[in-house]
Amino acid sequence: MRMTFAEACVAALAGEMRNDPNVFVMGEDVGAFGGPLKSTAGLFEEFGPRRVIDMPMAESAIVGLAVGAALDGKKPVVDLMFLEFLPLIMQQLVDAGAMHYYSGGVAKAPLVIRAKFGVGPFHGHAYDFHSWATHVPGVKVVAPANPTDAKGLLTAAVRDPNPVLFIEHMGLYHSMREEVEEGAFETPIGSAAIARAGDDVTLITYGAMVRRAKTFAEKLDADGVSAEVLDLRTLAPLDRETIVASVSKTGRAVILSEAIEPGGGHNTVAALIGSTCFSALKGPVQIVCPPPVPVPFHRALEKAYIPDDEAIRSALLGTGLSLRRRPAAQ
Amino acid sequence: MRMTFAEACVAALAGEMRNDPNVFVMGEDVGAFGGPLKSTAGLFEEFGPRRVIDMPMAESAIVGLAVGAALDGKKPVVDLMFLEFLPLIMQQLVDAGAMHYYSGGVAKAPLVIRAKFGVGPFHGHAYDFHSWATHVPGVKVVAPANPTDAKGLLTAAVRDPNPVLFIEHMGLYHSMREEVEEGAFETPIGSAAIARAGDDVTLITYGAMVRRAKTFAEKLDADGVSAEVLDLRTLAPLDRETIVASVSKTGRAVILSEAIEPGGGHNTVAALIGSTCFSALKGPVQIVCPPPVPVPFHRALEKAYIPDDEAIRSALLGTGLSLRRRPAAQ
Amino acid sequence: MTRANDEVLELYRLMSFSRIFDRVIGGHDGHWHGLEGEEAAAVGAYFGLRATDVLAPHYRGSPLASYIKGADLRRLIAGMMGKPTGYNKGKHRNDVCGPWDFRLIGLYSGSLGPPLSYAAGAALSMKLDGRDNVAVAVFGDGTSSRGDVHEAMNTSSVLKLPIVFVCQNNQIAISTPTQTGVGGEIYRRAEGFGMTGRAVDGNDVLAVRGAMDEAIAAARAGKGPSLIELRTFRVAGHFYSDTEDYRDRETVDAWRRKDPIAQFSRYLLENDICTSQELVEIDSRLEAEISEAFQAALADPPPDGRDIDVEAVYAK
Amino acid sequence: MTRANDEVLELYRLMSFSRIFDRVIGGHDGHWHGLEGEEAAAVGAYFGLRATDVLAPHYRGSPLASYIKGADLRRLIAGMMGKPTGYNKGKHRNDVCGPWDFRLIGLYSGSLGPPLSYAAGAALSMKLDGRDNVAVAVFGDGTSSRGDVHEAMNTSSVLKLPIVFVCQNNQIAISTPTQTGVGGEIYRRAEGFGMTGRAVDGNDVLAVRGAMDEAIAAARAGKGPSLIELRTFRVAGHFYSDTEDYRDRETVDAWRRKDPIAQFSRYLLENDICTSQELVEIDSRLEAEISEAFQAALADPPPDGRDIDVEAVYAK
Ligand SMILES: Cc1ncc(C[n+]2csc(CCOP(=O)(O)OP(=O)(O)O)c2C)c(N)n1
Ligand SMILES: Cc1ncc(C[n+]2csc(CCOP(=O)(O)OP(=O)(O)O)c2C)c(N)n1
Ligand SMILES: [Mg+2]
Ligand SMILES: [Mg+2]
Repeated sequence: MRMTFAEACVAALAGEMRNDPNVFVMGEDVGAFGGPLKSTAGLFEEFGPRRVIDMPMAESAIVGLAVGAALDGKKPVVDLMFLEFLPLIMQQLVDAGAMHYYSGGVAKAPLVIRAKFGVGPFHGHAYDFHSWATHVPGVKVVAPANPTDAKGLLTAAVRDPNPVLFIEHMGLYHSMREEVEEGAFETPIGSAAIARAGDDVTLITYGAMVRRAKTFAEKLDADGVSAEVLDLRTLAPLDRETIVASVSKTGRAVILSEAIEPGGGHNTVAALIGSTCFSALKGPVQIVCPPPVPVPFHRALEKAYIPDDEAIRSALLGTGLSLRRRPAAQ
Repeated sequence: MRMTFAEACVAALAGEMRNDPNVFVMGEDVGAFGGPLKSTAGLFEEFGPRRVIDMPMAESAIVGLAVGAALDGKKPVVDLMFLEFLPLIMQQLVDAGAMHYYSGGVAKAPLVIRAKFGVGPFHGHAYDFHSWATHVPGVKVVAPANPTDAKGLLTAAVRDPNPVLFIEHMGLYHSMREEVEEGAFETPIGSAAIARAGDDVTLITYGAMVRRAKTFAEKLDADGVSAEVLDLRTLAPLDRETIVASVSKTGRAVILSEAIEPGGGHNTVAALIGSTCFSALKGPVQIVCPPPVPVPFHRALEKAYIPDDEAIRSALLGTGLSLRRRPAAQ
Repeated sequence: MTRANDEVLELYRLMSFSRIFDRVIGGHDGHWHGLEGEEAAAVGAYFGLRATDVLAPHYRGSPLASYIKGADLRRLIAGMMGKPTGYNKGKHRNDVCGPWDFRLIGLYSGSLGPPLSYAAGAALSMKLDGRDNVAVAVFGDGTSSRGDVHEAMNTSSVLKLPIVFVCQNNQIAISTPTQTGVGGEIYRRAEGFGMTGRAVDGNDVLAVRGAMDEAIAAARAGKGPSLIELRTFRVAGHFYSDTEDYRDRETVDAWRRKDPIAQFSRYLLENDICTSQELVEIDSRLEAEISEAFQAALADPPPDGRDIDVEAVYAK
Repeated sequence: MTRANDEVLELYRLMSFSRIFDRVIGGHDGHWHGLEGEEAAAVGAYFGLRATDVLAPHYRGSPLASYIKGADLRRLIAGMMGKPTGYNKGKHRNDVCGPWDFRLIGLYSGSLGPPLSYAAGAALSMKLDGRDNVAVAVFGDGTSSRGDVHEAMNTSSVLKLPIVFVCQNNQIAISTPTQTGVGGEIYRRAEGFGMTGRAVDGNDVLAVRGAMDEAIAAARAGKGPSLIELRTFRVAGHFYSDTEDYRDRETVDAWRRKDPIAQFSRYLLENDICTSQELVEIDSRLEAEISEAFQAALADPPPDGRDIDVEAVYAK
C-alpha cells in the first residue's frame, strides 16, 4: 500500500494495538482531533478513548504517567507533539533510562515517545534536540528517513523493552508516498542502512537529510565521485560496525545534521570515525550542520540555517575530494 | 590568600556583590544554611536575606525567576545544588539562551547557574550532564579546575551578559588549598589554559580530570613521553585556537571526560581536532570517558565508572605512542 | 467605580482593533491564532499598565498586548512576518513574542508556561529595588495544567512578589475542553498557595478591568500576588483555518451570541456614552490604521541569508 | 472504627522498627536521612497495602516503606550499602529507591517530584485493566513546591485515577521551613484540582490510618484521587550528622515531647491493649532482627569493578 510517513506511523501503531492489548497511545489532542499534524489519525475511531487517551497540557506528567504505566507492564506510546518540548521531559527520560540498570535488572520501562521536528512546510517547532537524548544512558533514539522505516522502526520501538525516543521529521511527514509492506514488520533498532552504495566518500545522516544526501549523491556522479549514503536510522545506540565498514571502504566521511554543531550527536559519529578508521581516512571528516543559533523564523533564514547543497559541496572539498565538474551538458 | 575551590567561589561572589548592587544569590538553602556543601558560606551573614535569597524547592521557577530578574537588569547567581538537576531546567536554559538573538538584540539574560557534580567525597549526585548545555545556543559553559580559575571564571561569569552554566566538581571542592590573588580578577571565558607544556601528546580535559591528567603526565616522563595538558576551562564556546594549536604541535590527542561517550561534549572536541588537525595527526584521537550507564552507587563501581590511569594509558597507546617504560628503579 | 468616558471608549477601540486585526492577519496567515470572543478578557487584562511594568501575555493575543503596551503596529506586523524591520529582526515571531523594548515577555521557544516564572523574576527585581511596579502574567486554561503555573504561583506567594496572575480561560486547549484537561476550578487554586483568587466574567470588559485594577493596586502596595480567572470562550478556531471538526457548532454559536464587543457596544449606546456613529468612526479609523500598517509591513523587504547573523547569539 | 489488636500492635512494631533502624543505620552512615518524629506519619501511610498495589514513598522513610511492603531486611540494607546482594545489585541506592520487586517506585535520580507521576501512571494502568488496586504517592512539604505535584494531581484528577497523594509535612526542607517554602496550606490545594483534601495529625498513627483507609477505599471504588496532608515534624536532622545550626532547639524539643511512639505506647497501655512488658519484648526482638540483618549485610561482599556490567543498561 502507498503511504506517507505519517500514515506509516499510524499503520505501525494500529498494527501493534491490534496485536497487543497493552499498547496504548497518549498525548495532547491525540483523540478526536487526530493528533498534531494528524499523527494519530483514525486511531481514536478504531480504538476509542480507553486506548487513545487525550491528556492535559502537562508534558512531564504525560511522559511520567507513561513511565509508570510501562513499569506496570503496559506499552505506552506518547505523542509529545514536538521535539522542541524535549527540555520539558528530560528528567523523565533520565529516570526511565536508569530504571532497568538501577533496579538491578528488575524494572523495565518500555515506552515510546514520538516527537516531530525539522524545518518543513509546518512553520515552527523545528528544533532538533535529539542529541541530548543520545547522552542519556538506557534510552534509544530512532530517526526514520522514509515511510517503510517509519513503520518498521515504530513497530520495533513499541516492542522494545526500553524507552525509545522516536523522532519524526516534519519535512517528510506528508510529502512523499511510498509502497509500504502490509502487516507488521520490524526494522531493527541499532542498525543503519546503506541508502546508496558508493566508493569515494560516505555521506552519513538521518531523517530528511537522507533524501537530500541521496539527491546530492546522484548529482555527484557528474563530478566523477561515487558517494555512499549511510542512513543512520538509529542515533543511539549507534550502529558502529556499519559506519566503520563504510568509511573504512571509502576513506572519507561527511556527516550531515540538522542539530547545531557543539554538543551535537554528529560529533559522536565523527569521533568514532576519527578513532576507529584513522588509517583508512584519506582526508578529514567533515560535519555539515546549522550554525549555533536558535532556529530562526523567516523562511529565508530557515533556509540559511539548514545546510544546503553548497555547504555539502564545500564539505566534500574539505575531505580532500576533487570534484571534476563536467561541462554543463551533463 | 590560600583558599579551597569552594572558598574561591564564595570570594568571587562576595567581591562582585560588593561592587555591583545588581548581583544577588538565590537557591535552596543558600541562606543561613550556607549553601549545599557550604557553597555560599558567609554570604548571608554579610549581605542578608535581600541579596541571598532562600528559595522553595522549585528548580524551574528558581532559574525562571533568575531569567526574569536578569532581563530586568539584575545579575542573579543561582545555586542549582547539583548538575544532576539540569534536566529540570533545560527549558529555562533554552529560553534564556535564545533571548538575545530572538529579541533582535534587545533582551539580555545575564544569569549564572552554579551546579555541583562529579564523583568525590560527597557520595551521590555525581552526574556530569554539562554536554547538553553546550548544545543550547546562546549559553556558555564554564568548568574551572582549580581555586584560582574558580574565582576568576566565576567573576567573569557574573559579569558576562549571557547565561552561564558554571560547573563545580565536588572532588575539588574542599580538597585542595591554593594561593589565590586577593581582589577581583577575571579569567576570560572562552579561553583554555595549557596546564602543562609538552610535545608528544595533548591530554585535553576539564574540572577534576585536569589534576589527574597532570599527575599522569608527570609519570609519563618516565616513559619518555612529554605530555601537554590542556585545561579547557570553558566548554562552550570552545577555545578552538588553543586546542588546534596544541594538537597541531603534538600530533596526538587524548580527551578525558567524566561524561558518558555518546552525545558527550568530548566528541565535539574530537570532531574539531579530526576536521582541523587532520594532517598534523600522527595517530587517532582517543576519548577516555565513563561507560554509558547511570553513575553507579558503590564506591567500587564509581571507581570502575570514572576513567583511571589504566584507561588513560591504553588510550595513549591507542594514539600510536609507544610507552617505553623504564626499569622499576625509576 | 465609574470610569472616564475616554477610557471606556479606548477599551472599545482596543477590542475592535483586535477583531479587525484578526481578520486582516488571519486572511494572510491561516496559522494565526485568533482572539474572537476573548477580546474583553485580553483587553481588560492588558490595558492600563505603566511603561515600566512588565507584561507576559498569553500567546493568543500577544500582538494586541504589544500594541497596548506601545509597540509600533507596522514593526509588530513586520515582526510577525519575520521581516528585519520587525522587532525581532526576522529571527523570531512577534506573533507569540512581544518586544522586550516595551517590557513584554513572550515565548522564546514553543513551550507555554515558563514565561510565568520570568514575569515573577521581573517582579522580584522590582521588589528588590523597592519600585511600585507590577508584573502581569497571563496563561490559558490549557497552560494551567503545566507545573510552571504551580511553581510560579507558590514562589511568588512565599516571596510576596508584585505580580498578578491571570488565567484566560477560553474553555479549550486546541481540541481539549476544560472538562477533560482541567481538574477543579482554576481560580480556587490560588487559596492553596495563600493568595486570593477570583473568577470574573471574561466577556465583560469592565468587570475584568475592575478585578485587574484591584489586583494591580494590591500588588503595587506590597500585598503580594493574586490570581484572576477570566471566564470566556474561544469562538475562533485554534488557528484561523482550523476546520474544528472536534467540537460542535451549537456551543460555539451560543457563545457567539455573548460576543463581548457587541455586548459592550450595546452598553455604550444604552448609557449614552457614545453614538453608534462614533463607533462606526472608531472602527473605520482602525480599519485604515491596520491595513496601512499591514501593507507597509508586507512591503518591507524580507531578510536575506546573511541576516542569520550568527555572531548575534551572544550579547556583548 | 476500631482496629484489631494485632493490627494496632503491628503499627507500634513498625514505628519502633523505624526508630531502631534509624539508630543502627545512622550510626553507620552520617548521610542517613532519619525519620525520628515522623514514624506515625510514615507507618500510617505505608501500612496495609496489597502486594499488588503500587507505592511511591517519600525518600525519607523509603526503606521502612520497602520493609512494610515485604522486602527482605538484609537485602534492603545490603542495597543501601551498594552490595551486589542488595536489590539493586550495588548499582543504586536502596535507601532512596525501594525495590520494584515489591512494586515500590523510588528515586531513579536525585530529583524529588517526578515519581508522583510514575505512581499515577501505574494507577492509570490499573484503571485501564479494571483492577481494584491503588497507588499511593508520598511527598514532603519541600517537594510540594515542585511542578511535578501539580501535574500529577491535575492529571490524576481529570483521568480519575485510583491514587492517594500523601504529603508528609514535617515543616522543613533541609533548612527551609514551610513558612518560607510553602505558600498556603498544602491540603487545600486538592480542592483546586477537583479532589478532596484533608489535613491529619501526622503524629497520631490511628488518625493517619483512618484517613488512609478512607482515601484508599474511595480510590479502589473508582472515586478517583485524593490528598492527605500529614502534619508532623522532623525531629531528626536533615541527615544523621546534621549540626542543625540553622534552627533553634526549642521548637525541636517541643516536638520531641509529642513523640509519636511514646504517645502511641501510652495509648496502648492506657487502653489495656498490651502491657509494657510486651512492648519491651517487641523492641528487643526488633533490635535483634535489625542488628542481625545489618551485620549480615555488612558481611556481604562488595562488588568489584566488573559488576558495573555495562550491558545491563538496556533491558533485553
Ligand atoms: C508546553 C507546551 N505544550 C504544548 C504546546 C502546544 N500547544 C500550543 S497552543 C496549545 C493550547 C494551549 O491551550 P490554552 O493555554 O488554553 O490556550 P488557548 O490556545 O486556548 O488560547 C497547545 C497545547 C505548547 N505550545 N507548549
Ligand atoms: C528536585 C530536587 N531538588 C532538590 C533536591 C535536594 N534535596 C534533597 S532533600 C531536600 C529537602 C526535601 O524536603 P521535603 O520534601 O520536605 O522532605 P524532607 O527532607 O523534609 O523529608 C532537598 C531540597 C532534590 N533531591 N530534588
Ligand atoms: Mg484555552
Ligand atoms: Mg519536609
